[in-house]
Amino acid sequence: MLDKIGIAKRIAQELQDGWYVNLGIGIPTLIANYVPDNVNVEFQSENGILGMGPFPFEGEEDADLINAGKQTITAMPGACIFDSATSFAMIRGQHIQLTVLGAMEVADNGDIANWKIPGRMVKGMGGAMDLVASAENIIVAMMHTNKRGKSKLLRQCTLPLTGVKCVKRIVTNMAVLDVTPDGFKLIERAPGVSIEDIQAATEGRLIVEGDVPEMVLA
Amino acid sequence: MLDKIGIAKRIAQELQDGWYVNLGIGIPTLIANYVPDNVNVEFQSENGILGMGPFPFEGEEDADLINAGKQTITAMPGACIFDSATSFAMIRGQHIQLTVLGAMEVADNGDIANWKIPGRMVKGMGGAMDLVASAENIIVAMMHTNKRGKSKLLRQCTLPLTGVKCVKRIVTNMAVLDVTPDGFKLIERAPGVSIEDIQAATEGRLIVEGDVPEMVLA
Amino acid sequence: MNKVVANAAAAIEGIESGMTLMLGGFGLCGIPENCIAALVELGVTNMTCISNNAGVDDFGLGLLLQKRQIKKMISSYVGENDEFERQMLSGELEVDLIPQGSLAERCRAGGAGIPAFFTPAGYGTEVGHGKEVRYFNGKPHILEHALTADFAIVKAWKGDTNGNLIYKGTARNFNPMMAMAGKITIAEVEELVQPGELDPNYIHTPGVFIQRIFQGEKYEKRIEQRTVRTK
Amino acid sequence: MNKVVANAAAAIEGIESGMTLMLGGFGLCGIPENCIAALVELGVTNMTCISNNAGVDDFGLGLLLQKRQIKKMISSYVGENDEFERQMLSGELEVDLIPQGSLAERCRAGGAGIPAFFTPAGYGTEVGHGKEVRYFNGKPHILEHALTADFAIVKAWKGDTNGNLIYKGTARNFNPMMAMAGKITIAEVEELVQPGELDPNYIHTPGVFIQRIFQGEKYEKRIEQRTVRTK
Repeated sequence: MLDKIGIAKRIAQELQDGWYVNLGIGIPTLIANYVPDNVNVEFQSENGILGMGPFPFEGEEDADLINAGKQTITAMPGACIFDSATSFAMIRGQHIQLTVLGAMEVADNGDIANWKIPGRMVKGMGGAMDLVASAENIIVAMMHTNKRGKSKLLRQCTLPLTGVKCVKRIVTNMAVLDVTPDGFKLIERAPGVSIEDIQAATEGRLIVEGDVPEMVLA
Repeated sequence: MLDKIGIAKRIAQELQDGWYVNLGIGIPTLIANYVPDNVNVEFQSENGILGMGPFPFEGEEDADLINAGKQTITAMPGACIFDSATSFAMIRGQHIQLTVLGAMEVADNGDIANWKIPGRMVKGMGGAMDLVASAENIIVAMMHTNKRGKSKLLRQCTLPLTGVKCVKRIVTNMAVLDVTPDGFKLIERAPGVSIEDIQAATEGRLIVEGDVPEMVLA
Repeated sequence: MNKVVANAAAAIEGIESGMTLMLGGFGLCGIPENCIAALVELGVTNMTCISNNAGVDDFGLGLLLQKRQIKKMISSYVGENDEFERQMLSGELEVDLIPQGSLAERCRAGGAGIPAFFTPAGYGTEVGHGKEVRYFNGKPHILEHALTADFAIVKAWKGDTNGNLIYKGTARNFNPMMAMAGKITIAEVEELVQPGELDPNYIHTPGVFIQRIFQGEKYEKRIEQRTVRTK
Repeated sequence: MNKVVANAAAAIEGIESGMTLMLGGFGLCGIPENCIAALVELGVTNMTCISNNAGVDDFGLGLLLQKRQIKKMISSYVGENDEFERQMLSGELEVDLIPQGSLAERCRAGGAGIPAFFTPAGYGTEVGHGKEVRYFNGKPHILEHALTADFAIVKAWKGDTNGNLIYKGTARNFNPMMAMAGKITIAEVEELVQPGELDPNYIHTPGVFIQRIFQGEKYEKRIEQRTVRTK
């Protein structure tokens, strides 16, 4: 079973040299810490910066330099700043190669829900609807089950959708799964997690073919 | 009868303090030389500058600083440069208070034609179609008749249109006329030009009411 | 023509209860602090506020929410504000949640004279309900309309008396689009300079979009999530 | 990832006859001189060129017209080029004339993932023929579609190896929008610098839009209408 850092480390393996990447709030943000050595990627934050660097040293925080999670950040050499319309021009125009975001639910057709629990919680979709509607490559980073132990990988989403048929890959604390026309296809198991464990924790259609390897994390 | 400079001088009287103004190629460009002393206006050139200044001194021309007529220009203090999309955002979004442009024909309903003579001449509309479709205040600067003595103020345009029902006022070498629901209304006569002269040179419906004053040029 | 006004109180003259305002900023970054304080002071009510976020409980637009001055919020994300969530869930506050990119583009469209455009964002979700759907290259899009406001209020780093603005860092965010979309646009700046002091090549918002400008004071620039690393 | 290529010949690798190109510039101001020369050299034909103007007889895109390399031009104004007018009137050259603002917006839309938008420009004229008309606020608008290109070629003043670009003066014009709208976008710059040398706050074109970049040489920067005043 992976912790949040493990999920981030596993997703970091997906990064390809030269990619521009948008990381959502939460687990996705952690991915920036585990980029493989031989891979250069640039991180876009949808509030208006490309080339986000690490957090500032204490005392060097700049209120005018934050990421989409409202955290103080730094800019790498070669960074650039832009307005929100230009930022979403990049996203909508498919100039960003990878989007990683969290979810409350994912359906086995690629639907995703992550912005609203009717009557209980409404934070808003922020940039998520734009991101999932346009990104060619969307990875969801989340726990396999919710706090009450219920599967977050469903046959159909029960919450209001963020986007339809858009998720390509899901990395959870238990597994790596791809969305296929026939449901979630199990790609890798987390260390120590059995196929049966994953089957038990997955409500949506699960495809298990042949030997499913265990993840290898650096 | 006015010459081109006279037309420019007369139109300069229309300028109001604080206006942003787009001047077309030809006679309109001359207007910038005759702005009244107590009036501050900023000139926009649709290729991407606000706050255009006079032509540069010889030897100080900058190939990277031109107006929409491809002429070398200077920038006033407080000028700003922008891209073509932003430039037409200003125009389309009605942030420019006055557009002055030339025409081959104007109809008495405000239609204008100035970009094409089928089979003979096609220069293109440039920014004119955007300007006339959006500007709230459009003045046409032109000669009253063409080189063959034919009226350019018509009942209906014969050439392909640039815009429909958009021209508000016309200043020619002979007169100032407003476009009204009933046709061209004669507002002022050029010095030495009679109402009969104007009637003879105007093919469209012409409304003459009461005494029509002669223009007063500084 | 003089665009310069003395202060926030003078800048917001003419703002009345029931009007629609746009306010720049992302989170608490790049918000017009001086004008928000002046709006609280003015006490206008029943406002419709278009702003990406709603501030936090005790800063930014949260100050107007506390005083019940806002009737409706048009935003993309409001997760940092408990009072907001309370008013929304209780039905006291109308809320129109819009995808962030659509919000930015709709403001730009409003300023640019584009009445409507197609975007894929929100198709198949609540956001797309009742909106025209059209396929382009086999992909569904929805028609979104321009947004404008009676007043837009933006915050810049530097501005000149012509209204030309330069923003600093990610405090730029929604400010440039909202500056375009106000019938009257007010800019508050940290430093107001004379024409010629800003390089024309590096202006972020051309002065043509700005009707009133003033140098603000006592910027708190509160940080929402102070995150640091150790040396 | 390395975006830097040695020169124009290397930059235009993969451009083939029959492709659609976007080329930045307004008149002869801000045109990619090096790449145009390389395209003449390469000898590709049947090109569709999207460019606001078509150069003059012996410079800019006029060079490609002379060699009959262009099948179709998509432009807003072509008044400075006799050879262009001759080829167009004789039917040798297809021409699609587009209002300048619509051209700029359609390129931006292509880069921004907006497949179509409404604009008032061209309603009631040839430009509006066959296009969907819709009224907004009582005013007729036509639906215009996004433009994209196999390759976009832009010219900037300074650029860094990440592809971030800064333009100088009115040489900016169409370059930023076209940079967004190329499947592959090539930037030629007068000065190529290392990341960190350009201030992130004053970048006109973010590097994400640029796939190839090189430092051009021997810029002629011809002036079309040299106008001066006397001291």
